[in-house]
Amino acid sequence: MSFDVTAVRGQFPILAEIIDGLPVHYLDNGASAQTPLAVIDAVRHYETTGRANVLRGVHRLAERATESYENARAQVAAFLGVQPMEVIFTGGCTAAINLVAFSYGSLLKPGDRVLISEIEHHSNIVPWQLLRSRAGIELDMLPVTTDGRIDLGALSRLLTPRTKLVSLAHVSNVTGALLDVRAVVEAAKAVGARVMLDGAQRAPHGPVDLPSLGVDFYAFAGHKAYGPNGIGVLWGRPELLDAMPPFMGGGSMIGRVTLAETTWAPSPRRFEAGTPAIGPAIGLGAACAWMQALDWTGAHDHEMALVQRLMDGLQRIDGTQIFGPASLQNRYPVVSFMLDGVHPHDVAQTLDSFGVAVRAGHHCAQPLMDRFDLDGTTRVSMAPYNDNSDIDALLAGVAHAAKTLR
Amino acid sequence: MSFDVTAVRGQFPILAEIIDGLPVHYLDNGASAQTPLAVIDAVRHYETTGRANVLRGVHRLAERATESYENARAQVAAFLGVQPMEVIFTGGCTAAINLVAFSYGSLLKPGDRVLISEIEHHSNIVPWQLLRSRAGIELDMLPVTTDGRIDLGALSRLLTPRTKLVSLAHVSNVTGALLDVRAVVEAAKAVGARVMLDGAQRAPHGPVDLPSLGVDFYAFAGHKAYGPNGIGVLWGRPELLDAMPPFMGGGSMIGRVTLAETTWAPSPRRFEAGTPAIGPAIGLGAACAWMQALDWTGAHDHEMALVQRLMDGLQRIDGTQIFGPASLQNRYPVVSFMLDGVHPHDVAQTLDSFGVAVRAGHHCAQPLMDRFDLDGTTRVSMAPYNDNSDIDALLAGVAHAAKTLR
Amino acid sequence: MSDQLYQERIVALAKAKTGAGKLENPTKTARRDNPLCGDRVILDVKLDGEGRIAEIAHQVRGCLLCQASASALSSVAVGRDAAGISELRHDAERALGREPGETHEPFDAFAPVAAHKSRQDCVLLPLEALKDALS
Amino acid sequence: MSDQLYQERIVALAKAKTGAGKLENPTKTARRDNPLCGDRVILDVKLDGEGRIAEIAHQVRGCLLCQASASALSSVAVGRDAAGISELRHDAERALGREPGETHEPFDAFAPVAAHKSRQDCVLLPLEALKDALS
Ligand SMILES: Cc1ncc(COP(=O)(O)O)c(C=O)c1O
Ligand SMILES: Cc1ncc(COP(=O)(O)O)c(C=O)c1O
Repeated sequence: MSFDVTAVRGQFPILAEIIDGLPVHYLDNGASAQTPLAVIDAVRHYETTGRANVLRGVHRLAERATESYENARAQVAAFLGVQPMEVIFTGGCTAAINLVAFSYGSLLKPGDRVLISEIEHHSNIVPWQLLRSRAGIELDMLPVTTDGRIDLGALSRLLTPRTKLVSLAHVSNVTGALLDVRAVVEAAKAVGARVMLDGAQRAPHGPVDLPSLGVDFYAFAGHKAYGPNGIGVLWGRPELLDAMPPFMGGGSMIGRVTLAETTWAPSPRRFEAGTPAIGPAIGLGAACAWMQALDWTGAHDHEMALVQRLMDGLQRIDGTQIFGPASLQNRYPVVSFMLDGVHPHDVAQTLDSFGVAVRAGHHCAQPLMDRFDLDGTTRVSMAPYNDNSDIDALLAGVAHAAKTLR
Repeated sequence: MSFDVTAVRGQFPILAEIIDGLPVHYLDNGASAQTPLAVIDAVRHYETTGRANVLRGVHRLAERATESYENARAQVAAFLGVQPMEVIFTGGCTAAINLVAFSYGSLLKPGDRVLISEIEHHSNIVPWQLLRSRAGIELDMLPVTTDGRIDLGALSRLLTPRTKLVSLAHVSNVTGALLDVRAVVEAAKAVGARVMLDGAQRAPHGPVDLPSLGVDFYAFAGHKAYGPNGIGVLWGRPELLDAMPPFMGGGSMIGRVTLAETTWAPSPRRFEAGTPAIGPAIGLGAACAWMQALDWTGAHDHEMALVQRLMDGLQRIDGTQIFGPASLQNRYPVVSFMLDGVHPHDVAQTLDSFGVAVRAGHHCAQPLMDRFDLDGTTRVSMAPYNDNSDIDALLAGVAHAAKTLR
Repeated sequence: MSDQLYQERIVALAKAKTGAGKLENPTKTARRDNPLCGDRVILDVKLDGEGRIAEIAHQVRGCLLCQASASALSSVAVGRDAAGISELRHDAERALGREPGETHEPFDAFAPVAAHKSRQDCVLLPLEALKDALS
Repeated sequence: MSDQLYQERIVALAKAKTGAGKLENPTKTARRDNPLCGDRVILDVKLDGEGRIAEIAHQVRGCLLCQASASALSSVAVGRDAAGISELRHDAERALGREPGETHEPFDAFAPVAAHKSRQDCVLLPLEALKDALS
């Protein structure tokens, strides 16, 4: 039967809140998703029955904590279709990309090139700019098509034998466009470049089959994937990780420390300096397990039906324009739009007074906004727990803004 | 009246657990402290009534989240006696020290020197070794006295005009020794060196009056200070932070991003790239508020009475030896000991069978163990919620190990 | 719907676009960006011999609150020097509930923004830019 | 108290210190560290012409489990080649519950460690060191 959105909603306590007299129409999932009871309870269970530091203790709380932490790694690995020991827990998606920029980046030579795109989130731009000033690498940018997709036609021109890494958004946080990973990997491999995907906006929409994608690194954020804040994931090919120097130094990432020199533990421990984010990792493990138990065929159809309802509704409001793919093919439920004569912040603010949460502005993608000379967009980003009432409340709010603010 | 330990214990649900038929005598607080309901509830409140991304949203959940996050910063600042905008949230204490090693470290020149000590935790050694290989700085080490204190007599010899930073443990995680901060700051200032304290083991024992200490940077970990995992704090003098380049790149830490170049936001945002650990920060804010409400005169006396009871009890067991200060002056409730003929891991394992959680081994201080040619120690680290029954269970366990394992 | 913010006076100020545009040969020009939301204000002023504003024009790339504030500012800036503009700033801060005291035309129109912390910088941005231009 | 781990046989093995010490002119020597706990084993072996162990000695800086394992290993290593030592490794893994199957003297003594995951590496460390020495 069809996807049971009511049952899903029931697992997210915040969706039943009334805030200042208004219901919660949460359509800002691209910024941060809400979190189900399963995740909240998993963290609480750790905090109240098995909290301790991991790896080094012999007492039973430490054994419990270590087991829960490593179990979380296995849950994330299952979600990505990879081996647990290939999964590195980081402080977030941004931290995961920075890890690669610092560690893999330190292996690059002046004149080596990294290829990103104009659609990237600042978190997949600034780390490479910082690497450029540290290491003298060059940064290339794939352009973006007018319907908000990375223009892969430019790949052959911008990929060179000096290109060591291609780092692109798996799904755009502005337009929802899905990358043609196969085309990127094929072209990159032809020049010997590695491929990293920024999966921040893809992971919240169901399991990712990394082996079939053929990429080398994958990063995503816990809080956008129904997990806690303060946790993210970097997956890397083991042979690459093993050849990479550490990023941060501290406890747990060492082999032996002497005053003169220090040897490194194997990955993933090499890259998890200090006490890891044990509780948040356990929460993210639970979130991955929660996602894996969901019917994603149904959820995806449901999400796409919401996108269609949104697009149809916006079209009926004079002066709206969607920035992003018009079709439902190869896209995820992130929709950016502009309302003629009304600034996106004023759209979002009006929507708030209808109980609708969206995001307005540059979405941490200023180069993209500059490229299309946009003041910003209003972004609607959906999750499986959204329903028609959320979209209808949004459309009513946009209509109201159109009527009153211009 | 005297400190009410029962009332304090009642706030920590895990202390009432029975695990495999045994009570929880938790004396591994130096590795990770337990967390009170006030913290658990603060995080849950955020997750279920006000979860959203911070700083950039205009909707009411985002406003709530931003307010809670900035309120947490203010709670931490009050705990340290500083201004909120001087407090940077990091992924942990290790991440905070690495931030300084990368950012402040990038301002150092080959031949500049950093002074640490032999008693440091790996998290305050390895980041400087990594900086040494990146930047060609030199690393100097203050020796340690036989009673487990940093030997400040060596300061005059080891501080040079090339010394740019002195980074030392405020309280040792192995011996509990409290640093004479005044002496360090005075000597460091005389040569123009900055002073950072690793406060990981000091922060769990009550508010810190940073202005009176006169240091330049201060770092501590949330999970050791009754807060969640995945959060730590770096405090820095604003004029130093403002002159420091960013560490990681990503969302929120930028002024303006263009493809060609990027400008930086002022501190603390400059150093908080990406979505911060909002929930964990809120938890740490609650932990700081919880600590600030505690009677620390009473709590400290209580902790020191436990140390005395422990020391007296150990002395009655043949072949025990304490590594660390013998007196209760200028020390905190971390006690390391050895039991002749029994390896620390076997002591700790035996204690576990008495329901007592301690830590055994090198405590991430291998250079210190090497220096004193120790196999490791058994470490008892206390918190205000520990009581006589915890110490007595431990002493019974040590006596049992002494009788059966040698 | 609980639309407290976009009250008629604010919308009217924004639509009035008082002072929108550029000056030829301005004495001073200043630009201010709000990196969080991307709002941008460019302010041109012509000053008389005593540092008082003789002419003012603004280009706002930003939200309605920012436009309304730039309009409000332009409607009362002429004849004021830096101290006079600082008085307006206090008026705005009072309207936003960030300072105690009574507030006056035209900035009293922004009182509804007092309840919306995240939007207050939008109102203040033109004032910041003008302060830069005068300093 | 629920002391399941340090059963008499394990303690006896450790106290026996079978093979403790060094060899003069060993054919091979290997050292293994466990960075997590700091345990360290140095193993000396003399081999005969066919790669079989003729003499063995160990220096253990580590816990009772590691000492007991080194003792147990030394008590049965002589006469075995790499394949024979690998058999002992499987015996140890079986005792620890990490492989199915029956386990034999002397490694069956380690069965109580099956319930203590964090200590199993202590038992395996001498076997790892010996494997290194033979390879
Ligand atoms: C003195 C000291 N410094 C630094 C750390 C590192 O803290 P964390 O592992 O939480 O980053 C610890 C704790 O392990 C410590 O005891
Ligand atoms: C595409 C993309 N990449 C990276 C990030 C950064 O994630 P985080 O801020 O959680 O580190 C985000 C979210 O802000 C994003 O949407």
